[in-house]
Amino acid sequence: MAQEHCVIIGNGPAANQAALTLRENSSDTRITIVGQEPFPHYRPHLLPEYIAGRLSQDDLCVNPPAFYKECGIKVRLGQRVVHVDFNKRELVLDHKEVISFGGLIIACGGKQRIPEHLQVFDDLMLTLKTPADAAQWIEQLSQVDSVLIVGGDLTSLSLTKALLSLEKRVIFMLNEDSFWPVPLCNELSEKIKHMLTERGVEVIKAGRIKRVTRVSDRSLEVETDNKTLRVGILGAFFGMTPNVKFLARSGLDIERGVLVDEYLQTRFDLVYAAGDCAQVYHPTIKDYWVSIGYQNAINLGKVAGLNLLGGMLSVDASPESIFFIDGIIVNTSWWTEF
Amino acid sequence: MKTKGKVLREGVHRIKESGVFDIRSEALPTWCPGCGYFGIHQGLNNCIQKLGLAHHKVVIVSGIGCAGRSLFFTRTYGLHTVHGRTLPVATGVKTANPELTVFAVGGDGDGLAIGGGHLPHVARRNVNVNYLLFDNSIYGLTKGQPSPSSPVGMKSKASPSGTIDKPLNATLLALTYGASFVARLFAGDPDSICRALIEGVQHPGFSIFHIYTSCVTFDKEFKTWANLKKWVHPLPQDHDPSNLRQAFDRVLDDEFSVGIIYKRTDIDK
Amino acid sequence: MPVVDVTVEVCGMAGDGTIAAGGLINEAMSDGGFSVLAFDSYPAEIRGFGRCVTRSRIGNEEIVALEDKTHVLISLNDEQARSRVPFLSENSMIFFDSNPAVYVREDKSLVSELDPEAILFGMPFNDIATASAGTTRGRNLTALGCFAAICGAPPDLFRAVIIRKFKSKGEKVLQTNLRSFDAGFDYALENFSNRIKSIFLISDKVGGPKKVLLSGNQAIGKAAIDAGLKLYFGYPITPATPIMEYLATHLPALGGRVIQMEDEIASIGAVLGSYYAGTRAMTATSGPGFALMTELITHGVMAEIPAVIINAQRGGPSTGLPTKTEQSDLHAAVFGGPGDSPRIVVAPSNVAECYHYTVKSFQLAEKYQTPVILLADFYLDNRVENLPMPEASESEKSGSNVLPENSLKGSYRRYEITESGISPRALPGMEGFIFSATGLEHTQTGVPDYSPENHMLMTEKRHRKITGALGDLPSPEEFSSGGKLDVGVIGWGSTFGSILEAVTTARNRGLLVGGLKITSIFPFHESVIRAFMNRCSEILIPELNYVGQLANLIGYIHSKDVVRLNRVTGTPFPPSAILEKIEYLVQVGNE
Amino acid sequence: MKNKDRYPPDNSISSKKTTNNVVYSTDPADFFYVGVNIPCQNACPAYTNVPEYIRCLYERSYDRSYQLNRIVNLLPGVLGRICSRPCENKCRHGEPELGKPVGICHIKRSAADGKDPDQSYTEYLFPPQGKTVCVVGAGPAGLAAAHDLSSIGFAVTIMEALDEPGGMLRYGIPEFRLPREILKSEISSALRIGVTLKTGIKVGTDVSVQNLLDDYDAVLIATGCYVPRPLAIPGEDLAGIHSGIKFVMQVASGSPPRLGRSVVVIGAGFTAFDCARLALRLEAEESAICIRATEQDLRVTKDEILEAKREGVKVKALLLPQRIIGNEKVEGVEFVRTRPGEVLPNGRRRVVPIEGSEFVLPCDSVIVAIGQGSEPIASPGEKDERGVLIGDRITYRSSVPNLYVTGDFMTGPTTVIECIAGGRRVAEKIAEDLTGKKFREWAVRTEEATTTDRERSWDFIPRREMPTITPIENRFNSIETEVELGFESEEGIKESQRCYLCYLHYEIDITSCIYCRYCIDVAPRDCIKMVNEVITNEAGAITGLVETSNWREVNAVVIDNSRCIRCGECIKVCPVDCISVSKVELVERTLQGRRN
Repeated sequence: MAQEHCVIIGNGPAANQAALTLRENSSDTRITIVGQEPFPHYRPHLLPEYIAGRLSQDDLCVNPPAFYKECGIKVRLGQRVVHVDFNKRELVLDHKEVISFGGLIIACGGKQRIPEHLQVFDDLMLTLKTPADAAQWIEQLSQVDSVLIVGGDLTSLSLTKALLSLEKRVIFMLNEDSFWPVPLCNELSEKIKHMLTERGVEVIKAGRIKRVTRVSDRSLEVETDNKTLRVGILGAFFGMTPNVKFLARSGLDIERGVLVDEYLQTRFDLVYAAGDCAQVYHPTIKDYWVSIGYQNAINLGKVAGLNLLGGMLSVDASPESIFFIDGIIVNTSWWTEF
Repeated sequence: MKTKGKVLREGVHRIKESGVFDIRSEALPTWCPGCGYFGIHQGLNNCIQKLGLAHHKVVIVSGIGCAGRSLFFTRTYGLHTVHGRTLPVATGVKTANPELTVFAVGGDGDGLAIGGGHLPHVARRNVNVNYLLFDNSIYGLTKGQPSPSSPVGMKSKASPSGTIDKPLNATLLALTYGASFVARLFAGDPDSICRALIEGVQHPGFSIFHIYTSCVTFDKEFKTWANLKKWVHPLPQDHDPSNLRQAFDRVLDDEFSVGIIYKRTDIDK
Repeated sequence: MPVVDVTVEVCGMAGDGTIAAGGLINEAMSDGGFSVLAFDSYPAEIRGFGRCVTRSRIGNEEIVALEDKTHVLISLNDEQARSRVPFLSENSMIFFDSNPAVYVREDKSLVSELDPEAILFGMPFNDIATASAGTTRGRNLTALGCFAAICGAPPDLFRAVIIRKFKSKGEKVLQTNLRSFDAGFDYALENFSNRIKSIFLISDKVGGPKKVLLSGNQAIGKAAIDAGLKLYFGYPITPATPIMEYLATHLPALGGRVIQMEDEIASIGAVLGSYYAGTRAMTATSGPGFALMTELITHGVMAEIPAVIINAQRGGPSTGLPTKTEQSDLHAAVFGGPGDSPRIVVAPSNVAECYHYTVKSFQLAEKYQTPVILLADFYLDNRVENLPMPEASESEKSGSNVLPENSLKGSYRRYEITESGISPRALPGMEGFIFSATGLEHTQTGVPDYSPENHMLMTEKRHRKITGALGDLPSPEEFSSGGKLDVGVIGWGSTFGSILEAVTTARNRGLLVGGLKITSIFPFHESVIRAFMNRCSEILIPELNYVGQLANLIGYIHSKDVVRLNRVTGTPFPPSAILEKIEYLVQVGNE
Repeated sequence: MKNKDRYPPDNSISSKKTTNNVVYSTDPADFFYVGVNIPCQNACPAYTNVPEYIRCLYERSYDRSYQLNRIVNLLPGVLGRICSRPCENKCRHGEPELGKPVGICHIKRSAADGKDPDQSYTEYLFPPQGKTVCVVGAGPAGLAAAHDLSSIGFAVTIMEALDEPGGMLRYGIPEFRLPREILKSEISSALRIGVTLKTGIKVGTDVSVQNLLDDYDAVLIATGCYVPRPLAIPGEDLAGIHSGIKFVMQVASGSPPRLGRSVVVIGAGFTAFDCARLALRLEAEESAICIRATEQDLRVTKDEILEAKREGVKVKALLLPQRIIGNEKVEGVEFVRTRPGEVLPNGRRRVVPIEGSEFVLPCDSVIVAIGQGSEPIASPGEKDERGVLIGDRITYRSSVPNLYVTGDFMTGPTTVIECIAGGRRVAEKIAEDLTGKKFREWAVRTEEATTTDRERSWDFIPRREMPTITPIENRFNSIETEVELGFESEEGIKESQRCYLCYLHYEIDITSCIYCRYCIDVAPRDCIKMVNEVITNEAGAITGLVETSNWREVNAVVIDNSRCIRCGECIKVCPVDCISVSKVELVERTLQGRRN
């Protein structure tokens, strides 16, 4: 049944796929995408290339602006949803605008995770998810020549390659037990350590960071329990966590992400979640699954779109091999809490 | 608790049942929030409602200026004429159909400046028109120039070093022109305006209501609400409205006594 | 230096401080060396109702007209600003209050109207202003602070203007405004640092003399003072009141006086009385006031007494649209009043011309002993341009009364019929020249005489006198490549700015088009106009009135019907509408 | 007694009439009003007069602020540290577009920290009633009951089983959250008005309830809940499994058990979080709290969760323990994943286990802190299925005359503030039953007031954060070091400035209003409305305003006090001064023993 107004929160791959699916299957529904970042839908995994200067900001864009006008999809950028009221079926934006919706797809994706004990230093760290982050990297890289990467996840690997191409000194504090999104077995961690050192990256043993202080606008001092380092930039790469804090008051079931059944439906009817922010129970791994990766986001977006229009598709639970970086195959599509 | 829920609800319910506001327009008045004209508007509306005048038998003739806008906010017949010609036009309407209750509404600019020449003649003819002169001593609609009732020394963009002309006193002029019913009122007290208007409407001849009010946007020194509330006081108990000579003395001595100043009772028209 | 040509718009509800904010931008940018053309439109209501919009076009090069498109919109009231969205250009920048007092539904929200390319800058103006200055009164300056930070305009420019404007209002008001502005500036720098767009880097003080920001009204006021005006008699009426207010501030120091009369009839009466006694006097009004003055103006014609009347036209008829622009008083100015009453009517087309033709009006009035009517309009009076401070040369300022020779003492005839029609005029106080001016038809000595011959004689004299003024009146000015033209666009008043913009654009596109500016509306230079018309296959006359009043006046000169383009929208003539008509006419002409 | 801080002049105890026409009312409409309009006080089980004590702190009269708390909450210093802060969830300053709630609890602690240490308080002491009462249990409920009964004039004796008073406060809460000396000084101030305390006497074994009933005119059982609720799953008897309350008591008495490297804590309350944080202070390196539902459903404060995580505690959600694995010592816990069900009326979340999702989480020891039950005491009177004496929730009476129950013993584990409130209410009921006289009642006190010196810019002061020991490692140096360091005095003042003072009531007199809408024009939010009708409930309290923008239907301009942030802008501009301010507080009045 066509909804009079379907709203999609988020502007990532899942959100865009869901919008297209809705449009393909229902020509008269009013569709609105509400994206938090002021940038059109971009490819996050190309950001390191943008930092390395091999790509321009426009190359990151997936669809030209006219595309959305043709499909009759209204896109609202740089506007954050701050609350959703499910009995009134209204959502509130951060500039106090109230939008009523018939159907809703929550596809707001994830945000960079910073462990609690480091949160107090988060203004001294750089992460990488949005073009705005990338612009900050570019600006600071122009003044510094050394970068310390803490934690370690797939983005940090591709960023390290970009930093090396900019002749920056990279120190990598590798977590022994985990390399997001998978727990590390020795063999995989050796392979990563080898790959890094082979490229000239100084890999050091991970300690608990006790304090980070800014010494000058070009250098930071990082104090761990066994050493003190002076670096230009401190990059925090502890993987992603669903960006669903704004739904805390809405009565929606949230654990890490938005808890949905296998049809990606939440507790409220005509309200679905898709992409990195959805958390669905995964019978084979017998645990809750928060999908990551571009392809999964596309699939979940499609499923959510079809189901919102009355379909009953269940999520394809077989994890695909999604990551293949420099001979390291990471065959997973889920991540653990560590 | 001073107003329990019940007390407030009954108060609102009484107002709703009384239909006292049926006479208002649908749209909100466009006066600046805080303007004294709301009080006068309230007084006029309550008077029409209390007298039970049929709305289609009431005509409000108004001139140009903020005061002139009041007819758009009252559901009666209205004639928004050109600047200063309120009284002649009102004379035309009343003479044409004496059945109608005619209110003439205008500001101190409309009534004492450009329209100043007409007041003596309407008074002299004793046309049964009820003339409300909103006196806030400023031109509001043109953003703050001094008016004929502005005090000497009033500073404004049009009089940077202060006005030099002596102000006109509308009440005194009305008495001098022989108006047969003269009242001076204060916008902050809608009930007394309503009572005076009722007497005025029932008065067979011309009645003028010189109403002190405040322009919250452009007059920050002279007729502010604070000052008016300090200066305005009711006429003394022993005031006899039928005694013209006493009315003159009272008006000459004290500019801010409010109430029915003078009312001639020996006319039959 | 990158070419800067940006239109900034502030939109709010009456009472939000929209006009003040627009004025601040104009002065700051003018101090910054940019050329500015700005125009505000606001409702008749004072507070809480109706939409206020200030549009300022800012650029390095000279600016002749306002553009349709808006590049930066500063919304002080979203519900009002919604109506401005259709005028937004591609990736325009929008500043709005991100924490308004009440929640807004989607159909009433500004942001929901915008397309994705719009660059949003939502900042909590109310909160910033209250947190920094304890009140929301300075929120319009907070919005300016945000705008200045994002657009890279140096804050000191704005702070200097704020100090200049609010110093007189007391330290407390000044501090509230300064603090509100700074808080907005800092907030924007802190929260939007990654999206700073430096459009307005200080232009390297585009050469030439220091520019000053003048509105039409101010130019008229200054012109009157420079022309040695001694007495101004006026009555408040939108949009002419600012002229009285300007003179009230500056005239007393020069020994002059501004007297607010009880109405417009009193005002023109006093002006005629003053000029009869030989002292320069002036009054300014708008349509309804001008109508009241008509009888005394024809009295000036009959009694041959000079007078200078500024008619700041506004939407008519009657009370009409007090705060909207229109050119619908031409008929009234040229033909208003009983009898054949020729007078001089001049129409400036921009602020500089407002100055020069006001000065000239005094000379024309004195020399030709006639009321001179200067036809401005709301768009001209209220628009602000920055231009080198206009000055008047000694000759422009000199008195041009034609006084009688001493030889005529004892046998002086006030209304002496002369070859030019100008009779030397004695001033009360001059011994031996006693005469009485009268509105009755009169003989050459001024004695009432209603004989047929005398009336014919004197009427012919009065008309000959005025026609003779053509020599001193500015002749129509042509803007074209000369030679044959497909379309000739004739216009007057403020609309000519838009005509010029449209004609220039058309010529850049290779069209054979030219523009003719008519400044002297009456008497008009028929021969010059006919010459221009004969070179054009089509004549187009765009005017802001419904019937085409200039077309009625001079249309007969053209060999065939002129094409009239009429609008009564209360807003300035958009250049695009004229351009469209030109292209249509050229295309039709080719077929 | 410094007269500047005389015992609050209009406080409940001294019922002297004061000037500027104070009116007391017990009309249900007024109770409904203060319930809606002073949300913090309404959310507090003890009905602490929050705005007044914050205002006193702002005026730097710490003593008066402390005493205002003490009227309804005997242990302000204690509660300023460990209260579950139901008030802050309801604080108006915490509404979505208004920012973060006021730090009400931190301000309470600032009052306690800032007050004159040797300040002596004078409760209003009634003449002796000539009756004796025995209170069993010196926990928060027992202490509060004993103190109030004693002040009403009863001779009170407390029988405490353990060797020090305080109950859960002394034994159930670790020192890093509640230092001992604060507890000691506040308990002594409670008992100083003539309460005799006998420790080390276990009622039911050392002395029987029946004896007490014979010796005393009334007996109150307030022994709280110490019987840990078992998980009731296989393997629960293995070594290395501790109950939460016992673990904390062992640590409190200085002999903590061996925990090994990794600890799993099962439970969702403050005790569970205390155990997990204590484990990291002992020798454990990994400490995880496993909860059945989600983190959103936890009832502990947000600060508690953040501090625990910062110290390294992991919170694992949607896990239901099935079995505990190990031969004689625990080696792991088998959990099953759950799916969240609906939220039950009591606020708890129902969960549905997912079949086939079992997995084992290895660990060295398990702490079970899923709440406690009350310990059955041999006593006459009707008992529930677990043998625990049943008490009536309103009258607190058991089926035996003169035998009363209160606190966690009656209700099962709740919060400290609920226990103190329970203790005060039962004291009232006992006094009324024994003497037939009413000594206290709640009333709504209205007093004409003026707008305060609060400035509008204070509403934008960001919430002050409680300074804590950093870097985190220093917290583990010794087990007693208190983590929260308390506000500097200036910070406390700054935080107190944020309070809107919601006990101020703004009201438009519709008989003199001229509908000029100036107040609406200057209002910072939609708090003043053009109203067609006012809806009240049967008690006569306003429950709704029917708004209209049609000028003909605007019958009144009304201030919606539930939206009003008490900024006072409307009063500044009202042309006809028809807006009045009054202070409308919920206070407790003493009644000089009026016959009811």
